[in-house]
Amino acid sequence: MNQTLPNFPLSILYPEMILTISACVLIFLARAFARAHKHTLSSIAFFSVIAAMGCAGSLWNFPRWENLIEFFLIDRYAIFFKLVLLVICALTILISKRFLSDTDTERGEYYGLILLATIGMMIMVSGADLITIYLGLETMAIASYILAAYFRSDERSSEAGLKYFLLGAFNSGIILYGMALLYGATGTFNLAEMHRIVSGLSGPAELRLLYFSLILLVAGFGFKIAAVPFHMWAPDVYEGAPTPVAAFLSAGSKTASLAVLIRVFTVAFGLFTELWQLWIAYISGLTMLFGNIAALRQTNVKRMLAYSSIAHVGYMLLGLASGIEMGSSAVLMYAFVYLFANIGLFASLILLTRNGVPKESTADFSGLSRRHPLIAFAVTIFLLSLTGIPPTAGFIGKFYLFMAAVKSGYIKLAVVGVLASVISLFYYMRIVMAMYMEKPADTDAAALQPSTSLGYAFSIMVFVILAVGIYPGPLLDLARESLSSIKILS
Amino acid sequence: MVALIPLLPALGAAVNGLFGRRYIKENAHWVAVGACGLSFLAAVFTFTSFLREPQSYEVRMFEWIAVDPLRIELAFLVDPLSMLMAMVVTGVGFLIHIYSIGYMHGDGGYHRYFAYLNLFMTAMLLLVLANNYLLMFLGWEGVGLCSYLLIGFWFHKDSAANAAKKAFLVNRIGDAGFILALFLIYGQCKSLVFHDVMSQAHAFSTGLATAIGILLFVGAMGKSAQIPLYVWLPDAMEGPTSVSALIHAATMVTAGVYMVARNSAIYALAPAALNFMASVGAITALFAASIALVQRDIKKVLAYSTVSQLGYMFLSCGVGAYVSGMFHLMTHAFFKGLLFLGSGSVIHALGGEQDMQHMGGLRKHMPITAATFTIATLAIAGIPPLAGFWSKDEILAETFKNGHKLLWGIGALTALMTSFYMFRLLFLTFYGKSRVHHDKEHHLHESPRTITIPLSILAFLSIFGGVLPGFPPERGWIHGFLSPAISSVHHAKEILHGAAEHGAHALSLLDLTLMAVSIGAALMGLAAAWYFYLIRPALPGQWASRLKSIHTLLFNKYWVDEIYLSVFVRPLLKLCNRLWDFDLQGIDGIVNGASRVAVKSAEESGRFDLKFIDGVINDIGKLFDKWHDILRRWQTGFVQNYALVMVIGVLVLATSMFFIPYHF
Amino acid sequence: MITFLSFIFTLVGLTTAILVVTSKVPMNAALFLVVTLFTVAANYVLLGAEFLAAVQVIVYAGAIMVLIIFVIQLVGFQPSKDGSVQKQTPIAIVAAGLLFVQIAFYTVRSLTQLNGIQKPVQAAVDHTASFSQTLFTKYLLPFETASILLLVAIVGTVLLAQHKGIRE
Amino acid sequence: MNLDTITLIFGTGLFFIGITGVLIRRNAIVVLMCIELILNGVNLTFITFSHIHGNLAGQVAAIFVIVVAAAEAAVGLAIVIAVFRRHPSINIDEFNVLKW
Amino acid sequence: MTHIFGTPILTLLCFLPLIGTLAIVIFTRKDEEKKIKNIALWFSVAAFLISLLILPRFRTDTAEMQFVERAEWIPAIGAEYLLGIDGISILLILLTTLLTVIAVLSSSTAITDRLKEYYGSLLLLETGMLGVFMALDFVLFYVFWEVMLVPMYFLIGIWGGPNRLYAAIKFFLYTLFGSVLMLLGILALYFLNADPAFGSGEHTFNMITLFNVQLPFHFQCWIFAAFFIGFAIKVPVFPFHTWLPDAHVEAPTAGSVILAGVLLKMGTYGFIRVCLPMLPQASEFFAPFVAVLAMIGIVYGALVAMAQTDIKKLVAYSSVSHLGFVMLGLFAMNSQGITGGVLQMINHGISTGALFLLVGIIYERRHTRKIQEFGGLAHVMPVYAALFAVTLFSSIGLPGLNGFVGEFLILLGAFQKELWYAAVAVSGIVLGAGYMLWLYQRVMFGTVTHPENKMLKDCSRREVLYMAPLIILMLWIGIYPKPYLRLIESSVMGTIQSLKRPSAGPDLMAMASQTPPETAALI
Repeated sequence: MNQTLPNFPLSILYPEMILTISACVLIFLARAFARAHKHTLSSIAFFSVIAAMGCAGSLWNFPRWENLIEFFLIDRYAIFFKLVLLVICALTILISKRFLSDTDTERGEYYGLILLATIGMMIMVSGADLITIYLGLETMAIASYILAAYFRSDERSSEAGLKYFLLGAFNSGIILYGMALLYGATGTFNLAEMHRIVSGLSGPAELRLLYFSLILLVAGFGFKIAAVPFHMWAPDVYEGAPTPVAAFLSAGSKTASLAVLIRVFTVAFGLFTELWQLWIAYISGLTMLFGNIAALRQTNVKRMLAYSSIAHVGYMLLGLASGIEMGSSAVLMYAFVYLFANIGLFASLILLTRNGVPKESTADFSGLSRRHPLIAFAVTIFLLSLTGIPPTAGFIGKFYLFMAAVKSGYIKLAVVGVLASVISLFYYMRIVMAMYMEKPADTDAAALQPSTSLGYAFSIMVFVILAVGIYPGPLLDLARESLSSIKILS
Repeated sequence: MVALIPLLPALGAAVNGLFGRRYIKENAHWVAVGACGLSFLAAVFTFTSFLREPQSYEVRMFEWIAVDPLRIELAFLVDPLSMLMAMVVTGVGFLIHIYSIGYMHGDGGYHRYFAYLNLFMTAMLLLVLANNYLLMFLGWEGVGLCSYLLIGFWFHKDSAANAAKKAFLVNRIGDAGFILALFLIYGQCKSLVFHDVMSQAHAFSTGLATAIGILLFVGAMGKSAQIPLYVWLPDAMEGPTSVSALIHAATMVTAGVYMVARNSAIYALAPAALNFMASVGAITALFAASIALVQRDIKKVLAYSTVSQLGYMFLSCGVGAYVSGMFHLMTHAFFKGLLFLGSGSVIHALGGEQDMQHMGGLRKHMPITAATFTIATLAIAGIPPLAGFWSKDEILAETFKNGHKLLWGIGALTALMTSFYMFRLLFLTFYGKSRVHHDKEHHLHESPRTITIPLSILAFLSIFGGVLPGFPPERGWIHGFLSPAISSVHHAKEILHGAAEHGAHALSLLDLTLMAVSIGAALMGLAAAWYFYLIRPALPGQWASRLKSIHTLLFNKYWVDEIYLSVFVRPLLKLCNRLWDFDLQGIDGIVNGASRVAVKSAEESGRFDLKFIDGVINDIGKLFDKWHDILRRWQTGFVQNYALVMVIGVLVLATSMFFIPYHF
Repeated sequence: MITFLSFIFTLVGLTTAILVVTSKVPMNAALFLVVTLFTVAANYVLLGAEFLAAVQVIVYAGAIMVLIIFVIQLVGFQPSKDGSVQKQTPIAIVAAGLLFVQIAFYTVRSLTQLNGIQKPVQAAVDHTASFSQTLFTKYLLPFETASILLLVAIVGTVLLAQHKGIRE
Repeated sequence: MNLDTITLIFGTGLFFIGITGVLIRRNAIVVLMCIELILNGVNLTFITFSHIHGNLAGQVAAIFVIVVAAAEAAVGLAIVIAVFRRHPSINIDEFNVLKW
Repeated sequence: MTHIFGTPILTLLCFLPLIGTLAIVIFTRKDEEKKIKNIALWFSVAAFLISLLILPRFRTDTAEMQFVERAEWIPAIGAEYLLGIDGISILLILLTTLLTVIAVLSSSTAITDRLKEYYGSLLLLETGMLGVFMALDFVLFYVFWEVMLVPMYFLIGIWGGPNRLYAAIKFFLYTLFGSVLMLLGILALYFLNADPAFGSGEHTFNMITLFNVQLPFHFQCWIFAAFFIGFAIKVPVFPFHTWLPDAHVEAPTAGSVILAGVLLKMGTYGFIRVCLPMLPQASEFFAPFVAVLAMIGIVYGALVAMAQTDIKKLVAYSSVSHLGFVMLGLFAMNSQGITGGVLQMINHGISTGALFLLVGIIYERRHTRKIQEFGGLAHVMPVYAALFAVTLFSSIGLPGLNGFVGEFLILLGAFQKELWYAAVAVSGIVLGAGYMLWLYQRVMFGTVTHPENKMLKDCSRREVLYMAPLIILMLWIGIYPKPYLRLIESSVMGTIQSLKRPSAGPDLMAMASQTPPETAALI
């Protein structure tokens, strides 16, 4: 019974390998580069991500490799999310350059950890069996604990790190136990085999076991994407963590966890679909309402963004709850659309911090349109996209989501979602109001000049949001195609 | 040619209105008078050509509103009724235009006055010449607009502005009734052209005809100042006297009578409406005459006399004598116009003084005005040879003959009162001892020729205007001329028995006695006024003190204005304010979430939030605010609370297994 | 015989686990934890996973516990004023207990069906060899991920626990 | 009562004792230890099911769990030390600067 | 469909203002005020000229959509880029372009700071509005509907009066709430149409195919309720009107001209374009309910206007009353009523737009809108008084001016549906005359009480220039409304046809119009 080494072309692992190499270079050789030139660190990281993106792109129509199915999936679904995650990583690097140099804490390890976290996510996303998924999950998690606690001397950052660690570890315990029960019931870790075995099972006891593992996995992944009963950590951690890390967490770890959640639930728990869709529906309703109402009168923008990202997870779960083919493709598209606006807002917070003093209250935005009209315009586009006002991509995302909800009959949920997005208008528009309709506080009247990298980040994000908003055709097809590839497995 | 009649004054109004202020300024009157004169000539020409071959025809201009079944065109109808009215309107109008040159000389808004006057002529002619109800309604409201503009001409006077607004609003109430009648008519016969409506009139049910009749009469009440809606006419004296002459004597107020005459076919089917109209007319006549007895302001007396005379006209229409109503309308236009213009020249001479207490003995200073005024007073009182006698006598005769004995009595009594207050006015202003202020005494002079010429022409018309058309009572020229246009049931009856005793056209005994009674009433009024005001001037003062209560009641116009104010206007304004508060607190309140909640947590309320949050949060409602606070409080900050919530979440999911019926 | 042995180990393990949770002084908690780890390792042996038992003993008991004890010494111990237990203890115990009862009951019941599956014959070959065989062939990729994971942990620990440095 | 049921109960027991420990204890390091307990409980369940199903997948999973546990412990302790350096005591309920 | 000179005229017209916005944003700097104003003026005038170009080629004898332009947009969900106009929307488009030109002209002196953002959002607003009137695809309709919200929000929020923040967010929240419910309605229609039993069976948002969807009654009621709330907030119908006075009082002059002139018509346009043809039985069923609300709106609006002390708020409440008339006309469901309603939309746009401009003129001079601050202006500003008089009489529906034609047709239509509808509505006319004349008297007549009013200068040439087209239109529609009525008539006939279809009604596109094909060219 000597299994042979699984032979597969190395090209499928190129994206991960490139990132690992550059992460190691950054971490261990950082000392040498730091003095040479202050841009090298971030540029190494950025260009390696671009290279990884190129390789991942090339794998788009990779033929299905038979015996590789067991561990590492290279289907359209995984590639789509890998690209999304790499985009997130690139944007995070761009915006953190300014932030780190501003608070003069720029070190190689930071970029290394960001890359390692991205690797973890990519493995997690394309994992075919529970072990790989779990290990990818843990890599991402541990890297984020460290990043959250990055500012050792700042009390809020270390408290955030501690909180995130304790709850994260606790949650990984829960996920593991879920997986253990699942393994107990089916005897294998591979999702495809699991599907086959589960549909074969009949005994009430096994189903009961599966039922409990389903509960525990819902809880575990619920924690990761900060859905309502398990969301408590998100506001504190996002407020405490350094801003680019908060951006990375709110976009990266959420998207990756969501991708895994969809894959595991649609493939492994195919039999229980109506059951977990019902739960997801309730959770999404609660999340949407909680996220929006809690954010109503927040003065600290980071905390408000935390609540708003919770709300957006609610919208995505709405899509997931309303059916597999249309609903989930809506979720894919919404995930892509949501990340740009979210990271954009965090980037605008970074722009406001000057000489290390973090400015996070809505009052700091007052009069921004006079000081810097372009940035004010960009922030308005982000806010409009988050609210879901037409010219922006956010609208297309929400429209497609509500379409899926109405199609699958979740009318009441759609109405809740629609009302929630009206409530969200209020606190998003408060920032726009502060920017355009308030006189600038005279203290920081000097016009701020964003660093070049931040400028690039802003322009990319605005361009994508408007382009997708006006002509969403190609993105919709991309989402549909990538979702259909999951079908082949189950 | 017919189209020219309304078109010319319209052009005059446009020219004066647009270029008046900068270019024409002083000689605006050439444009206005010229336009009105030409229009008069056009009217005369069409009248004479109509007399030659009396065949009524329509002239179509263009299609105004056309929505599938409804087709309304701008078209004019030429028939005896409209021709008579056109002649009266353009004739009297032209005279008043000339009069205005002298009267309004030197006034700031000279061009504006003439522009409005021409606009009024256009609107009145549209009303008169219209061939369908909607065009008539256009003229109807246009005339209301011009009366608003002209009454409020001296708008710096608050009283004038209020009077103008009152006039327009009361007219609007009348017009509301009119337009509802329009809808009823359209609902029934799918067209608003007179010709079609009259031809289908026989098909109306009596109930429908009565409803239309009463609603049309409501419109007429608003326009011709009958009992409930007459309050605006006395206040309309705020405008220039020439305006009062033209609008509130000769033309606008008579529009109601013309409209009733035009709809005689409908009214024929609604005897109830006719009786209602007759009684309202009679009561208004008596009511107004009684008030006029004690008024001191010369123009107020004339205003109430107009209301009273209009009451006469509606009384005659009410009893079916449309022709005599129209005849009285014509004669009334002449002598009432003359009276107003005469009083205008008196006021002009006395530098704006209108109170009769400060007049008297003006005969010496203003011989022509005095003479013409005396002729007009004789005419209105109903002294035989003059115009007033023929038309009023005919009305009283017709009322008696058609069996309305009580109304005839009221009419006779009113005739007595009319002659009394008219001669009172005459003697107080022109005869007797002069009570004019000494400083005004010395520059009392006769008015310029532009004023006296129209006065004398009108005086001539007052004398011969009654005799020529109406000599043999009920069978005069005017009856022959108008009868084809008035198709009424009574009329048909007349032709029947008229043909029988066609030969003996001598006056029957009954006619003679009725004539004697009306002449007697007029002379008695004259004698009483002579005795009261010339022989024993102190007597009126004693009677007034003895009959204190009646005098004050009459003098304060039965407090009608005050009643209206307290019953309608004030409560309406109070309602408005309460509705507005309801709007602010009520609906907004519900949406805002009850009262304006102060922001609870102090450290949250930065400058920005308090001002802003306080307002907008109320919009989303206090509900979300309350929920927000609860949910926010859940984030206690303790890690282990979060972990506990997670475990409880899992527990809830696990126990939900028992509730959800799943096939385990 | 084996079941009796595992029964004893389970008893000992559970009691020491409870003691870990309830002991006031962290040092005692650490020592009780070591004992629990040993009983678990013993059970591994009984279940036929000798290699794992060894790994458990060496890595867990050896490395991790030593690290924890070292940190306890470093941090020292100040008993907080209102006892070592949170206010929410009763609710926590009830919730965890309920969940435990449910899951334990159903997992044990499901065991009866599972046993029905006929087990592949247990080859007498050395367990460690076959284990390492599968680990390095079939599960190669997870192994590589684990290495990345450890890399992250090392870098992170160094970064955070450094004394001087980033921003004082 | 055969071997598997006993070990299974032992594993589940350890898991839930660990959970209660995390919820209850005030001292950060004790919480860390409880997390180790949870992971041990999971490991035991893995091994039991691997023994029942007779394939080695469970054991491989167990070894990876141990790796993860080690990594977590290291990072956890590093964070605790970083927190301790700024704040004298390591009782968790004294850390609630970030709230509402 | 025919294109003029081969170019897609509607797309050009719709996106020309957008190009103007971009030109302003890119090619001008903040301080080149003259240049910004010129660009804005030229682009709006160009848009107006193009919209005039459409008129002569517009065939008035058919109810079908004309100048239809189709292009692929989101094939995945069946949304396509579909533009087209018919009798109802052509007049509204002309009104939009005209009012925007006037708004640009009128705000050259009123607005002094941040010119770029101002003219940019004004032109963007125009694109939004034109888009809504032209869109024949529901997704496109909804996109333009919301695109229009953002610039209006900025117009009120940045250049508004003291309490602008509250008014701006209130406006945005109300309208968004309405439009979001409308979205659910659209989706419901989309999926019900996809089911072959009711509609054409294909997944499409194309309004024309959706015209023929026959839904069972209870579906229709639910969808009607969703659309009703969405459009009623916009109209605004009685209970949802509280945002209008705040938005008007706080908006800058040009903002409230466009808000009153065009934005309010979105609601009524929605009713006649969506509710009547697609949900006939539900509209029939809810007609009395809506008519009662409209009548309450008429009387309530007039009464509350009577109690106002701020001119702009008075005009705002008068708009509530006027639009109550339009709603009454639309739900009278006969040719006179609906034609009157559509024409009254245009009239209201003209007269209320003119009123706001006039209020703007005196606000620019005295910076206050309180009525008691004025008095006797007729002496000081005679031309202004004359313009105010004409506008005022047009708005209270004096025959001979535009207000009357619309109101008469509406009342006639309402009367035929239910006798007492017209009776209550007529009281609205009387009350309307009441508060307007009272306003005119308190502002214009009487002696000049306040010293500041003494040396107010009369309307400048520019002000008369941008008031003139409105006054001319008032007279033209009042005296010779035939060309306008002919434009509207055939489309209204089409709507009534689709209203009557009980079950399998004829397909609107292929229907040969019964009305005699008058080939006579326009005037």
